[in-house]
Amino acid sequence: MHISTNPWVWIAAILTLAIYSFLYKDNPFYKFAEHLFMGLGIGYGAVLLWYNSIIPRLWNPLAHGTSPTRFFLLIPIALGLLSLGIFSRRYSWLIKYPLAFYMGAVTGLSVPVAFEANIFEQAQGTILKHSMFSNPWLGISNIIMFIGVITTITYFYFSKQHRGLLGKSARVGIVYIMLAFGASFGYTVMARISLLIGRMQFLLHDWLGIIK
Amino acid sequence: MNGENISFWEKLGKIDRRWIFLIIGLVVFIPIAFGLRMTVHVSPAVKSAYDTINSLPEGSVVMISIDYDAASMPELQPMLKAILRHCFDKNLKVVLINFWPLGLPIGNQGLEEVAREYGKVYGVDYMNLGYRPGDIAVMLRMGTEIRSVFYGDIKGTPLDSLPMMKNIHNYDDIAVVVGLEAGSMGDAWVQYVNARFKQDLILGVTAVMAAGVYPYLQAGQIKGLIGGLKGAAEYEKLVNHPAFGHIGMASQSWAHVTIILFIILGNIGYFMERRRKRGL
Amino acid sequence: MLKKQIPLAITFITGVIIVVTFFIPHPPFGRLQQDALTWYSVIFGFTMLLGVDSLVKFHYTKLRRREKGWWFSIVFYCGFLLSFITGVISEIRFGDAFNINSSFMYFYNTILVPLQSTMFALLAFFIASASYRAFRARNIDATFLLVTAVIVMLGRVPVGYMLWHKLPDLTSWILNVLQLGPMRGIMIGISLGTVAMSLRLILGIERTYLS
Amino acid sequence: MIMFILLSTITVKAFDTPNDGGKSITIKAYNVPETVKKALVYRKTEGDTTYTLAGVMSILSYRFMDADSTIKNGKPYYYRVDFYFPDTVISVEADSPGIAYAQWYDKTKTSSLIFLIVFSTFVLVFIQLAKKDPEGLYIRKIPALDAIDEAVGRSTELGKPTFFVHGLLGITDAGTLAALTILRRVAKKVAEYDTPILVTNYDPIVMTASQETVKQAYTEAGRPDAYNEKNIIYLTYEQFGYTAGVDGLMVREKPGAIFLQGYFFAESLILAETGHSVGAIQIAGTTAKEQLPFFVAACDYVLIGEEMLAASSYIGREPVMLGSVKGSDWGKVFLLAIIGIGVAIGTIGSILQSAGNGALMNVFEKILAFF
Repeated sequence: MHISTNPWVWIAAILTLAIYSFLYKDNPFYKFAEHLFMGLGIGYGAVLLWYNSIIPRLWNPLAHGTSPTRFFLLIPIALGLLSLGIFSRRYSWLIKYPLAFYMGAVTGLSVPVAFEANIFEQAQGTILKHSMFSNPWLGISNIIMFIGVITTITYFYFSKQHRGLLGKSARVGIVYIMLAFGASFGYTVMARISLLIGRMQFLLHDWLGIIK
Repeated sequence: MNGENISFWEKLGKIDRRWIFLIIGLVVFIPIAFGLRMTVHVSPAVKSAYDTINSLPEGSVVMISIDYDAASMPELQPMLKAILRHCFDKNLKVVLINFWPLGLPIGNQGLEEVAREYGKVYGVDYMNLGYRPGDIAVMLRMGTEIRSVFYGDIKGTPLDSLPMMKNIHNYDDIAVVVGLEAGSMGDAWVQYVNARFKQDLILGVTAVMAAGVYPYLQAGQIKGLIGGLKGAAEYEKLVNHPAFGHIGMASQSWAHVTIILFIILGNIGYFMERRRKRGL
Repeated sequence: MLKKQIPLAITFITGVIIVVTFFIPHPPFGRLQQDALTWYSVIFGFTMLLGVDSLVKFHYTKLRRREKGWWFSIVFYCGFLLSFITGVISEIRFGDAFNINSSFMYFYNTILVPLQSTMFALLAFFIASASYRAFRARNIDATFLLVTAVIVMLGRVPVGYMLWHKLPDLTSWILNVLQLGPMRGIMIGISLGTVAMSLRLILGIERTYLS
Repeated sequence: MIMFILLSTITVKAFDTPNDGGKSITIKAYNVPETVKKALVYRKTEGDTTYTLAGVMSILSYRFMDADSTIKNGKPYYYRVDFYFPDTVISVEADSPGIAYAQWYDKTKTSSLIFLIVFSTFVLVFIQLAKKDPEGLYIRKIPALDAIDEAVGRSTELGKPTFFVHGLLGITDAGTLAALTILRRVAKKVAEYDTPILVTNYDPIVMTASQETVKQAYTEAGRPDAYNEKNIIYLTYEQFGYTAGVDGLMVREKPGAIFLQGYFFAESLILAETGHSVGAIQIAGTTAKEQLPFFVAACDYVLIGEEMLAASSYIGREPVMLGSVKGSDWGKVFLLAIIGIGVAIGTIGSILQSAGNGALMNVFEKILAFF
C-alpha cells in the first residue's frame, strides 16, 4: 500500500468523496464541493468564452483584420450592449432587440439543419431498396424497421384523433418507441458503470495505492 | 405464514434506494480492490488490431492519437496502456499526438508511466507531439511534413533535436496510426488520412461508439477495432498483461448482473403486491 | 411600436434572410450563416455578464443577510476567483489558457476534472436505482421497455455470451433494427416540428415572450 | 513501356468547384491505377514560372479541392498532379486551366428548396383556413401538458415550491424555445395559485428570456406585483457544475413539482433521479433523443420530441397555431407519400429489372439521389 503524498491527489480524492456523500444524503461536504464547483464553472466558462469566441471572433478581426466587412461586427456589439439595458428598470425592454435577433437566427439556422441532416437522410435510409433483401433475414429486418419508422411518425400526427387505422398505427408506434427506449437504456448501462470504475481506480490506485 | 412472506417481498419492492447504491458500489469495488478477474473472450476485431501491430518489424513507428478527455478516460486509458505495452515490448517507436487539448495531460501521464516500466528513453523510443488547433487541417498537413504543424514537441523542444524524429516526416514514415476516440476525430482519421494517404489505421473507441464505427472495419478502412472496456480487456489478454481492463470487466459484468437481479426482485415485489391487492 | 413591432420585424428579417441565403453560395450571402453564429457568440459574451452578475448578486445577498449556509457563498467566490484569475494569467503568459504548463490547466486537471468525473459517475448509481424502480411490468408498454433493456444489458457483457452464445447477436439486431426505426421516426418528427416552429416564429405567431 | 501505358491512361481535369461561393477549384484524376501510393497536386498561375504544392489528393476518390486563400475568381490556374508509384513518380498536367467563380444558386439543395416550399405552403394554407373556420380544428391529447396544472396544484397544496430546470442548450435550439412556452404556462399557474417558483438556467441568454417570460405570465395572471426576478437564477456555465447545483437546490428546497425542459445531455438521469427522491411530480420534455429513455424511466410525464415542439399550439389553442400544426401534419403525409411511392417504384422496378427492363429502376435511383 502506497498512499499518495501528492497534496493535489488528496484534494481530488476528498472532493470525489464529498460528491459521493450526496448519495447518502445532503451534507456540508457535498455543499462545499457543489459551491466550489459552481464557482469554478462560471470562472471556467468566462475564460472559455474569452479564449474561444471573444478573441478569435471579435478582437482579432477588429484589431488586426483588414477586411472591410469586419465593421459589421459593431452590430452584434450594439445588440450586446442593448442586452445590458436589463440592469436598468426603465430600459430593461431593450433586451427584446437582441432576443428578437436570436429568434430570427434560430429560425434561419435550424431550418437547413432540419432538412440537410435529418429529414432527407432519415427518409432516404427508410426507403426499402433491392440490396436490403439480399437474404431473407435481412429483408425481414428491414421491413420491421420500415414499419417502425412509419408507425412512429403517425404517433406524432397531432391534428386528428387517434382512432381507426391512425389509432392502431400510433399504438404500434408507441410499442416501437418503448422497445427502442429500453434498448437505448440497456446500451448505456455499460458506459455508466465504467465511469464508476474509473473513479474507483483513482481512489484505490492513485490515492490509496491499494491496487497496482 | 404467508403474511410474513408477502410483506418481505413487498418490502423488497420498495427498498430504500440507498441500499441499491451501496450494493452497486460494493459490486464495483470488490473486484477492483481484490483484483478479481473475468475470463475474456477475444473478438476478431481486437485480434486483428493486435495482429497488425504484432506484424510490424522492430523500429517501426506507431502514432497514437489521444482524442478523448477525462470523461472517457476509464474506457480508453486501459487501451492506451495495453497498446503502449505491446509497442514497447516489440521495440516499436511511439509518437503520441492529441486532438483534444484537455486530453493532453492524460495521454502524457499514461505514456510516461508505461515507458518507465520498460525503461524507454524520451526522444529515442517515444515522444509526444502535443496539441495544435485545427483538427482536420493538422491531419492533412502531416501528410506532407509533420514539422509544418508541429514546430516542437509537447514541451517545445524542436523536433530535429529528438533522435527518433530525424527520419519521421510524414505518414510514409509511420507504420500504423492508432486513434483512441471519444468523439468524431475517428471518422476524420478514416475519411481523410486513410482515404488520402492509404494510412493503416486502428481505432479504439468507447463502448457507446463501437457499433457506429464497425462499418469501417467491415469495409476494410481500418485494420482493427477495440471497443470499450471489454475491448481493452481483450487487448490486455493478447499482450499477456491483465490490468485495469480485466479488473474493470469483472466489475462491469457483476454490476450488469446485479442491476438485472434488482429488476427481477423489483418485479417480484410488484407482482406480490398486486396479487395481495387483488385478493383483498 | 418600439417594444413590439420592431422586435417582430427583426425576427422576420433575420429569419428570412438566413433561410434564403442557405440556397445562395455567392458572396456575401454564402457566409451569412457563419456570420450569424459569430454574431451570436459576440452577443453571448455580453449576456455572460448578466449571468455572472446574477450569480455574484445571489451569493452577495446570502452573505450580507448571513443566511443559513452563508459561508458556502465564500467557497463559491473562491472557486470563481481561482479559475478566473488563473485563466487570465495563463492567457497572458502562454497566450492560451489550456497550455499544458499553465496554472489554469493545472487547476482544471486537479480540481475541476475530478469534480466533473465524479458527478458524471453518479450515473452508475442512478442508472441502477432507475432501472430497479422503472422496469416493472406494470402494463404492456412498460414490459416492452423492460424486455429490451434486460436483453441489451446482458448481451453486452461476457456473462450474456456464457448464458446463450447468440445473445450478443440478438443485442446488435435489437440495436440496429428495433431501435433504429423509431429513433428515425422521432428524428423526422423533431425536424418537421422545428421547421413548423420556425415558420411560426418568422410569421410572428409564436412570440414566446415578445408579446 | 509500362511508363508509357500509365502516362497515356491517366487524365487530370481542373474545373470550378460547383455550387460554392467561388475561390475554389476542383481537380479530378481519371483512370488512375490502383497501385498509386500518393498523389500530390501542384498549382501555378499566370506569371508563375514554377509550380507550387497545393495539397494532397485523395487516392480513394481521386479528387482534390483547392481552396487556397490566394485563389481569385476569374483567373486561370494550371495544375499538375504527381502520382507516386512504388518504383516511380509520374506527373500529369491538367488538360485545361481551372477558373473559379461563384454561383448564385446551390443545385445540391434543390430537394430542400422544394420540400421547404411544399411544407411552408401546407402550413400557410392551413393557417389561413383556420382563420376562416376555427371550429373544425383538433389537436390530440398530450397528457404531459394536461398534467402541468395538476402538478402545480399539488405542489401548492403541499406548500412546496415549483422548480423549472432548463436544459443546457442556448436559445438557438428549438427545444429551448418550446421550454420557454411551457415555462409561460407553468408561471401563469404558479402566479394564479400564489406558490413559489424557481427557474434554474445554464445559459445567460435563456435566463434573460426566462425572466421576460415569467414577468409576462405574472402580468397575464393579473399579479405583476408578485413577480420576483430573483427567482430566475443563473447557476453556472459547466455541465456537471450545473447538475451539482440543481441537485443541491432540489434536496434543500424539496419542490413538489419539477419541470425538466429543454435539451439535456448525460445529466438528465442525475436530475430526474434526484427529483424523484424528493417526492416531486416530474414532467420532462426534450428533443434529445438519446436522453428520452432516461426521462421515460424516471419521470411521471414526458414530452417526447415533437410533442414538446407542439406545446405552444396545445397550450394556446389559438386557431392559427393549430392550423400550423395541421399544416405540419400534412407535411408528414407528404413525406410518407414520397417514401411510399419510392418503395413502390423500387419494388416494381426491381421486378421489372429481373425481367430485363431496367427503366423503372433508373427512375428509382434518381429518386434516391434526389434526397
